[in-house]
Amino acid sequence: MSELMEALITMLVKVGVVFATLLFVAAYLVWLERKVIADIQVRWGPTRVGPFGLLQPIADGIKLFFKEDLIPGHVDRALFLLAPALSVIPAFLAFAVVPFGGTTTLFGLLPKPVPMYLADIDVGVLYVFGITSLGVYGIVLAGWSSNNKYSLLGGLRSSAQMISYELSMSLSVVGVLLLVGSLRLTDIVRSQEGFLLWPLPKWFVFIQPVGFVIFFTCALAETNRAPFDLPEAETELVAGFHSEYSSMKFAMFFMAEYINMATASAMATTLFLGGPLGPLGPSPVWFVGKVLVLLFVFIWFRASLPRFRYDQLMTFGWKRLLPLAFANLIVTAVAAAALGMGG
Amino acid sequence: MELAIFAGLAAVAAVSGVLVVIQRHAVYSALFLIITMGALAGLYILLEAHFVWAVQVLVYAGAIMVLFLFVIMLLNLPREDVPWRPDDFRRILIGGALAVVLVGELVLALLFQAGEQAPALPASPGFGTTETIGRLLFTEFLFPFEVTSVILLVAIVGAMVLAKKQLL
Amino acid sequence: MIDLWWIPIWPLLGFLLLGFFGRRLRKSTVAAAACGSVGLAAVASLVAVGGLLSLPAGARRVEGVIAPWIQVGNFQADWGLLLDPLSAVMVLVVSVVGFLIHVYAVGYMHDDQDFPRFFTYLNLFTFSMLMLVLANNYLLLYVFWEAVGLCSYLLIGFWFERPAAAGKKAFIVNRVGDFGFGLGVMLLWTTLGTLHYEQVFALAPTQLPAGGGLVTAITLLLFLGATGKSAQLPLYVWLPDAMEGPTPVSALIHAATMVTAGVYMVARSSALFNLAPLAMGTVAWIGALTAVFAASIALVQTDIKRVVAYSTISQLGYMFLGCGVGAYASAIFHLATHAFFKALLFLGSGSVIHALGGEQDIRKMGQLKARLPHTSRTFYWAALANAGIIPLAGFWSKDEILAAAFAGHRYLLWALGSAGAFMTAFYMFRLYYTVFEGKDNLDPPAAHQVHESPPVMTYPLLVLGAGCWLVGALFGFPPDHGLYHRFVEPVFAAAGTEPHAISPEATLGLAAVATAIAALGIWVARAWYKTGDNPAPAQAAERHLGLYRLLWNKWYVDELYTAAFVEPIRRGALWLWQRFDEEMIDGCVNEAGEMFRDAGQLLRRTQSGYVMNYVLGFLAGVVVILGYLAFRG
Amino acid sequence: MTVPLSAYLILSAFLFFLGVVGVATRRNALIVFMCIELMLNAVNLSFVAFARSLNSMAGHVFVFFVMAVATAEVAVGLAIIIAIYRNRETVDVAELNLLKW
Repeated sequence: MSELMEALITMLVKVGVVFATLLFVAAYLVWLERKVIADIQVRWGPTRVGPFGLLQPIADGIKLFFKEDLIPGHVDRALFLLAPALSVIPAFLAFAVVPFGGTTTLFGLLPKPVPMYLADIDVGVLYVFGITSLGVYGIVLAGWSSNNKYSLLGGLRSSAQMISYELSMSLSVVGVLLLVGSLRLTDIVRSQEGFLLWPLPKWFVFIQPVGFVIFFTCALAETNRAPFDLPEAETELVAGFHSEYSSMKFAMFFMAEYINMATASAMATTLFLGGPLGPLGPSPVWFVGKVLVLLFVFIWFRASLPRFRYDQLMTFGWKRLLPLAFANLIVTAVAAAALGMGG
Repeated sequence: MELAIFAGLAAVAAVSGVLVVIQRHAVYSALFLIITMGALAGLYILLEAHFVWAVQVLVYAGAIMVLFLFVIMLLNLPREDVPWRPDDFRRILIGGALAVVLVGELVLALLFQAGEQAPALPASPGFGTTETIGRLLFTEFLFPFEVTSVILLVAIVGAMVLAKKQLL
Repeated sequence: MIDLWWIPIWPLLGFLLLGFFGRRLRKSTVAAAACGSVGLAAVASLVAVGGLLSLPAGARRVEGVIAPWIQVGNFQADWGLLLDPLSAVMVLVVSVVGFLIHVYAVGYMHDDQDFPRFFTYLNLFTFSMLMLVLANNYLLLYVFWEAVGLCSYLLIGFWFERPAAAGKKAFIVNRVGDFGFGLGVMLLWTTLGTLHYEQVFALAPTQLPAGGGLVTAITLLLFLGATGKSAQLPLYVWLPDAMEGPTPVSALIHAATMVTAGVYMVARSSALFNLAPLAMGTVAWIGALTAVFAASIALVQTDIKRVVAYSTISQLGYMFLGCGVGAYASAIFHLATHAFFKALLFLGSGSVIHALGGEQDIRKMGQLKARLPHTSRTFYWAALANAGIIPLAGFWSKDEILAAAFAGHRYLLWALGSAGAFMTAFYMFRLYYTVFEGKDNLDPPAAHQVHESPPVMTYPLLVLGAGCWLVGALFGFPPDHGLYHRFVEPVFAAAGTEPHAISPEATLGLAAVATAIAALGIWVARAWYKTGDNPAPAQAAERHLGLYRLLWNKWYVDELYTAAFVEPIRRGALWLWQRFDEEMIDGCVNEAGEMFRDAGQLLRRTQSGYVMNYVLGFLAGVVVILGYLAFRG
Repeated sequence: MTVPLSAYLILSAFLFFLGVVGVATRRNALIVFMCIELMLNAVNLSFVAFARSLNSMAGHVFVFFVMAVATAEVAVGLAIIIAIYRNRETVDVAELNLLKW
């Protein structure tokens, strides 16, 4: 087997695994969310299909797949069809550079260790930000092409919200990048090895707590999750940008949203929580565990917090979060320069 | 292989560039512009300009074009069905002619110069990386870099002033 | 060493104080500051002159430089002061008479709303005049020459709510003279390279050939300045009109001090004039003619102040006559005595005007002697002094001038002077008898408000009156050897002036003739005007109607000037305005404007307001530039 | 690099040409604006291509500057377009002729 073929096959397998996993995660995240919220609200949630309703996502999928695909007559057909795809594709793409583990021989089945990431590019962080920022097109175009004022408002809100919070998000990460001195995600993970103060691991969440809080808050906004879910606010915009969608297109928007949640959690894990690093046991387990904790927090937030008003959202983003991110960055830069910690 | 990728991306860029200009609705123009930019981003990877690629995606596709779409939607313009004005044809004719002459000049100049073009050197280590660009920005190009920050500040202030309702 | 700057500093301080804070001070404070500053200057002058007297007769000269001023190349002019017997006399006259007039003005101007402004100007004038006479070089003299001119202008036009043509007239006429003076100073400088008195007078005899064209030109130009400032033919016309100003101003500036600056300047430049016989002759003739000419006009005028003003011009003529015949000391002596009696005449007139509520026409006066006892008495003394009756002040000085003319064998000049003396006696007593005796012609409303002036006005009158009695005899007797002459003569002797030999018998004889002439004039005036109903004056006027009209209209000089200078200049200016300025200059400008407007009319078609068109233009430019860059070679 | 520099440059010139045509002919201010962006992108492409060809990073730095300026331009330009639209209810540049003589 030639080396090229080997690499190609390895790559294809990895892509397949990641893709399948993300689909699975997206499906079961819905289940998880329904269960968790039900628990928080002291009710049962899905119970009928399978034990603990575990087969509920599969039933939902089959239902959505076979539903009639309605396309309203007044929409802009081309964009209406394109929008869901534009929404879901960047969600998958963003995951390409996330290192979800160290290296593996898959229990000795492989002849040599394989690194557990799809690609390792030198501008990894920028890549993730770039790709995730493309996700907004799906929402915006869906909102516009539906030719429906609620949808349009949803699209508008979404784009404004994205632009507003992306700034703070990028700035919150710059602190970490200053300390690492590289945009490569594997470098970032590697620099979190060891201990800050035993038994406290040298994760950036402990060095950059403010950065982490800002990042996570912005991640909520970027993924349109409560309390920042204004683009799809059911109560005021009748589900916003996707109110005209049904069947698989509707499913694709949901898939995009949940995969984005997973991506955001994975990025937060990588940047602040040491990624796949852990004391013992296989690294992907640690990684998935941390991501699941963050996903739980996402759901927890949705269950607990009321939605922002739109002006509150903007005020919060520009007048609170952004200055805070700047302050964090300046303090970090000064401290790093003073302590010689810069990368 | 590389040539094939280039040909594909160039074709995408050129075709969608044409479509940017001839679309009747601004939303489609914006979309095709995004596609053009995406194709250019691909070409940047071919040219080993990774940082530029990332910034292209992040700034142009991620921010500037979102802003364009935002404005298009905010204004919610109807399709461009305004009637032709008598001078439209003349203008298009003159403009097109001038543009043809311009590009002709560019290509001619290019052909004159192309013969003298030395074969490309192999990329030196560190070419196109964030680190190299950062070092250049903070050493050789420090002053323009600072000036850029002033420009951005001015733009922020200008945009905020313009966006005030009382204006005009 | 005497510090001379103590003299002018007080009026300067007074000027600054009143100028900046005058409006906020109480009237009494203003009066005290104004009079006090001049009084202190008078005291300082007396001290300085006392110091000068303590020096030996040949070395009475104090010079001091306050500060350097201009230093260009080898030219130097300083803020330098000089006190010698000549300037000592002037300083005393200016400060003492000035002080008395200041005091008088406090009463006279009491009800004026611009009281502080008046004294501001007056103090500025006193300062400038003191600097003028104390200056030790021609440039400083020139500066303050102009400064007193400015004060004169300001004070003539003091009541600017009224039409103030007189101030402008004075200013413009003085410009003619000052232009000459300025040219003279410049010529002096280009010739000798210095303007410092001491150096000029030392260099002049060696550098300038006696009787040469250069020195004649310099002295004639200087004298032109003097005729302007001292109101001589042909530039006297401003002085009678200057009587529009307040009476204390007339007394101080237009009788006692400023108008004598020309005489002082000629006397100061005696070393130059002695080198230029032609200029001397001109000075003498101008002086004599002015003396007679002005006196003849004074014979028939009916405005009390104008009579006195023409008298002033006439008396200034005598002073120039004195200078012209080489009797500088006598001229300056006459200047000093004249300051007393002419100031007194003006102040007396002012007192009368004040008493009559502003009335100046002598045909509406009469029988005021009893109601204005102090005024009439002092006015009578001054009239006697002016007429030249022994032993009053005017007799001594005027007689000396006439005697000098006679002794210099200038009999025609002497005859003119004597004729003038007769006229002087006549018009002075015509004035006196008409105003204070004669018939009561007062307007009824003014009649019972007539009152003697307050003491603040009458005391200066009395002091000046005493001066009329004393100054002449005390300093002028015996002629040629009195205190005054022994004090002042060395200055002029040092400048090369030759004394005129005249026998004591001749002196006595001339004095007798002069007194007789004056007495004759007084007698005629008494005969015609004492009772106020003598028809003789009217008959005389009828009989010589042409002459009378000529005098009444002041020889038609104003009309002549109007026709000869004012109108041509006016018409020329009108022509320049309407033809040259409006048609040519404005025409060119308008035409240029039209041109650009037309060009703009064409060009504005390119400004379509459509951005697209601009973009096309921009694009065309890019194509051209790029084409050039791509294919230039 | 197997793709010749001139290929990049011709693509760049073509995109620039498209931008010019768009700016000169379109009446929708937003599209005009986008065509300006297209021109900027064309220039960026030639910068990067030259940078690779000459093995000099200065081209990348210039692209960075161009992008910064483009961002500033878009912010201000779009704000102006919004202000104009509020006032005139149009973004048709052919109707914006307030500066007409």
